[in-house]
Amino acid sequence: MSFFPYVVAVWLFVIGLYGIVTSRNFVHLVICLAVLQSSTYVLLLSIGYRVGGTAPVFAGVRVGTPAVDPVVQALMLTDIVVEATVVALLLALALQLQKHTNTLDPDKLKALEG
Amino acid sequence: MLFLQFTILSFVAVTATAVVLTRDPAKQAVGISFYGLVMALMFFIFQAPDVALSQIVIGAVALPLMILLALTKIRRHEEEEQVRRKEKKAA
Amino acid sequence: MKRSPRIVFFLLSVAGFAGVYLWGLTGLPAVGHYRGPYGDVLNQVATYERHVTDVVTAVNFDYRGFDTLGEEFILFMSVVGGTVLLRRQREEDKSEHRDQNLSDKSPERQAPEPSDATRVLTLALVGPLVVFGLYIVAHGQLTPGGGFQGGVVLATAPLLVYLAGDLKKFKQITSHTLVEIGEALGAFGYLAIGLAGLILGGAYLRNVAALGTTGTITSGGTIALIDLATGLEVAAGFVLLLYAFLEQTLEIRLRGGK
Amino acid sequence: MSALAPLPVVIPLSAAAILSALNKFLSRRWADALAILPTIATGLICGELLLQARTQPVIHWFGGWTPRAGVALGISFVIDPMGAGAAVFTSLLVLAALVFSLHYFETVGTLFHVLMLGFLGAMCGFTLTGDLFNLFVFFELMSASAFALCGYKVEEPESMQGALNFAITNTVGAFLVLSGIGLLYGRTGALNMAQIGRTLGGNLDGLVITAFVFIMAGFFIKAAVIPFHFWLADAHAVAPTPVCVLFSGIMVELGIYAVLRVYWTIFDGPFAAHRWEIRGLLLALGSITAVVGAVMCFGQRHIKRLLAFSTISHVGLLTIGFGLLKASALAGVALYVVGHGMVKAALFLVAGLLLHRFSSVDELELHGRARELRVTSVVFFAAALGLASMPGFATFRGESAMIDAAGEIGQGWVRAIFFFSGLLTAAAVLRVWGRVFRGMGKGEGAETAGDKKIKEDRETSQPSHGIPAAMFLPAAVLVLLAIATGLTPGLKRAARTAATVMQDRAGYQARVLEHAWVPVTPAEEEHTPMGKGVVWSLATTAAALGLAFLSLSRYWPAKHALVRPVALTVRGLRSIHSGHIGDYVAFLTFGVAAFGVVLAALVHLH
Repeated sequence: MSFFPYVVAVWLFVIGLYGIVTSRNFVHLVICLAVLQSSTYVLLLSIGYRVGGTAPVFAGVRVGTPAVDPVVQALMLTDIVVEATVVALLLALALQLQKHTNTLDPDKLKALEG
Repeated sequence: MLFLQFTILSFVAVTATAVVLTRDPAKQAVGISFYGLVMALMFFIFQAPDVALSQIVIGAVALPLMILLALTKIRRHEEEEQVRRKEKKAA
Repeated sequence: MKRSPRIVFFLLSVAGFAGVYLWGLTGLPAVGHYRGPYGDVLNQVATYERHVTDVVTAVNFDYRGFDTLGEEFILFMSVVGGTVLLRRQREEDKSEHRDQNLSDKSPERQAPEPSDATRVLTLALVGPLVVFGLYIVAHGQLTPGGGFQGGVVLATAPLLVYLAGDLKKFKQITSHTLVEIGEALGAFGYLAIGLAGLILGGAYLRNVAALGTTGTITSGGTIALIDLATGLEVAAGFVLLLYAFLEQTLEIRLRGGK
Repeated sequence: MSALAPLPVVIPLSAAAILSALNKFLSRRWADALAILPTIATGLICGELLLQARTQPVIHWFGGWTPRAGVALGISFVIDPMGAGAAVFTSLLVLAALVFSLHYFETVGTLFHVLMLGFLGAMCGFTLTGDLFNLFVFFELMSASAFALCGYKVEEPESMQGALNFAITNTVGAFLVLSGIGLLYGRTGALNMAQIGRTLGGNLDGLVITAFVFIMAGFFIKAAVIPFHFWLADAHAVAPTPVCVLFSGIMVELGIYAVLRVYWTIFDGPFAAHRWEIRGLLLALGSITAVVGAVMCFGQRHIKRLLAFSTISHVGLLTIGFGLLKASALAGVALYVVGHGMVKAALFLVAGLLLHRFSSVDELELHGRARELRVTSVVFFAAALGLASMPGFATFRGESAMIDAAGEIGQGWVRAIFFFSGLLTAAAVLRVWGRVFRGMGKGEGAETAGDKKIKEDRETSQPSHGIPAAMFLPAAVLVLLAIATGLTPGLKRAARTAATVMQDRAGYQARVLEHAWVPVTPAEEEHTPMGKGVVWSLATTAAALGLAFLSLSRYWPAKHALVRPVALTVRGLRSIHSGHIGDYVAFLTFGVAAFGVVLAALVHLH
């Protein structure tokens, strides 16, 4: 268990990259990017975790009770917003691309070669 | 608890792989919504309720919604394109 | 590159990448043994210093509040960017004119009419959803949640109206200009609260409001205020973002080629 | 604690929020004013901060959370001369871009201005922050604005593809950076750069190497160092001209800035015993980037794309400057960034002018058409000489500082790289000048350059016959400024002082964590003989002129047997730049893996 979450983080990064490289559709690619991003969630989450620690919310829990790290959680909140916004922008771009070229397949786009 | 954590992490890895390997974006949108829920559950189990809440509203609702809306538009545009092509052929 | 050489090249590279990453991770303490000190210090002091019970909210809106300010503006810029990227183009505007002659009931313009039961049920859900969203926003400093999470919940309420098939109502409650102003107000509010700290307290985002009693809804000083500003910004921002996509599917219809 | 410190971020972002609220009610002129005035204010405040930072870096703790017992509770801005200087320069370029776009995009209301202001605020925050995660946040804010700005021309499919490639590669880069930050946080429990540096001390192990590789690679993607550079040419070819000015003039260079900042605050300690390996790697990366960028640059006919590849080449030179790991070289990097940013911005602005006037940025199509633009021609020619680092330009000062520093540590060979890069990039630009402004060589149908042609629509609403002053002035002023900064006495010394402050890790930590007063020691006056550098530089310029004219003359050996290997190599290089996002990400993965494996091997062997 002590190393397993890290392995999952690496796996999510790798599988996300694989999806991006092999993608035949920009919408699919954007979703793979979201999966890749979840790698950073798992990494941050496991870094700040503490066995037996409570959530860093001290409503009804005395201050001083062992708790998990609140900082990584704040970082993850930022990270989630980043995810949503990046996906929104990329989808908007993909949508316009399809409008003009009638395709979303990177293999079929030749405009920017060389 | 340990077992629970192990299970949810394995589940995250498997779901992610399935989402990536699904090549049809429409099915993927459903997949990513489910993946969002699994991630939220993971956050909850790892004592991060704040993050879990964000993940539910973003990962399981807002994101799939945007993807579905984009896909609807794309599909409609494709259909129109086909109609146009047929019309051209007919003419 | 052709498809298969690309995949082979990638697989070789990614093996190296994974190796490097795993090697790096072996240097971390085992999972479950967070060593601090940053988080531990904050867990100790935040409740006393800021009269809040949810330390994550304190980190978000105070100790690392400047990060969150940046984060708000990432959302803000994406909304602006999304609006720009999905804006109507010239030829679409023309087709829009032509479309106005068609009735709103033309089959291609609307999703199938929802049944009365669906309509009543979805509309009935709007009220609880709004209350729930506001609750999450208002209790950010006490329990999990806050302006961000509550804001997104609030943003989904108008969507329910849309799902209920009430397009007119949907448009009424999402008056574009008003929502835009609301979003800007939320973003600017955050900046202004920070400025108040700079002018009155000498440091940007320093708390200058009364801290209140820990555990009550008015506690936390500026944290509660920033929380509200964030809620406004996020709710309006997501409405605009979803609206930009919705508009694409609803109204813009390319009728070129004729 | 200076109350001015947060303002370079707060002013532009406030202006952005206000502009977006008033979007529907403001006339275009008011919107212009509401964008330009805050930009000027931001620049002035950054200038004042620069003056303050000359004696002691300015530190501002947000929320008033000063560190306790060496543990930083909040986020700090740590404004040293280098950071403040970068922020001043950013404001200047944004101002130039905004003035240029007074005649741009008549139809789209004020949202363009909002995005530009967001971009400005993000870049200022990026240069001033002392917190690693905050750096990431501003990195993302910069990206969010930049993606939308890049895809601004939604009518063009190329534009969408270029923006997608840009956005996807840079987002992957951001996650690499974030993973690196995660690793460092797991080890040190800190996000403040000073505190991370202190906690790490001199310990070097797998975690530090991986974190280093991830963070470097992430920022190298932004800086477009090979093999992470693919997005840059695509994005530049399609982005609106004022946006290109910012991309090439400062955003890419900020990638290098981030790498420098992180290296000197965090990684210099652990790698202190391995400087030799770091140096070797960076010099190799920089040289490859400089050479390949230059070769690709010479082979383009789309003017914006040509300038984009020239930027890649010059980023390679900056990477070399960083890799020398010396204060005098770092000072050279700073001067070079300023000089290059100005002349490159001027070149892009002239390209935008051509697009405005003739609806094309294709070198062959424009053949001889700009003959009557005499003054513009002079500006373009002067900027091209600046690109060749002719004495008198700031680029020359930067280049000679870097080359001198290399000579001192026995790496004099880098002069050859500088020569090659300057030769090819300047020759390419001079070739464009000769063809477009003087009507030399052949026009459409000739096979001199590549056969690539990207359609580009006008960016302005109506064709015009004169050239508006607002479009011409920024370019002219920037070229003059590049010469002025090249001639101002004492600037080199100031840059060396700034470089020393940036490299002083112990001083940085004491100032940030202990609130200690560590005064800045100004660098000594330096009297290096200029003779050799001047000769070399003049030779580069002359050779570039010669090559340009040769390529325009009928003696250009386009089909000679001897040049066939060269042509083959170039064709090979061009085929790698496929515009395919899958290729780009595959190369990116390869780059990270290779960087990591090679560095690990080198460190272990030593």
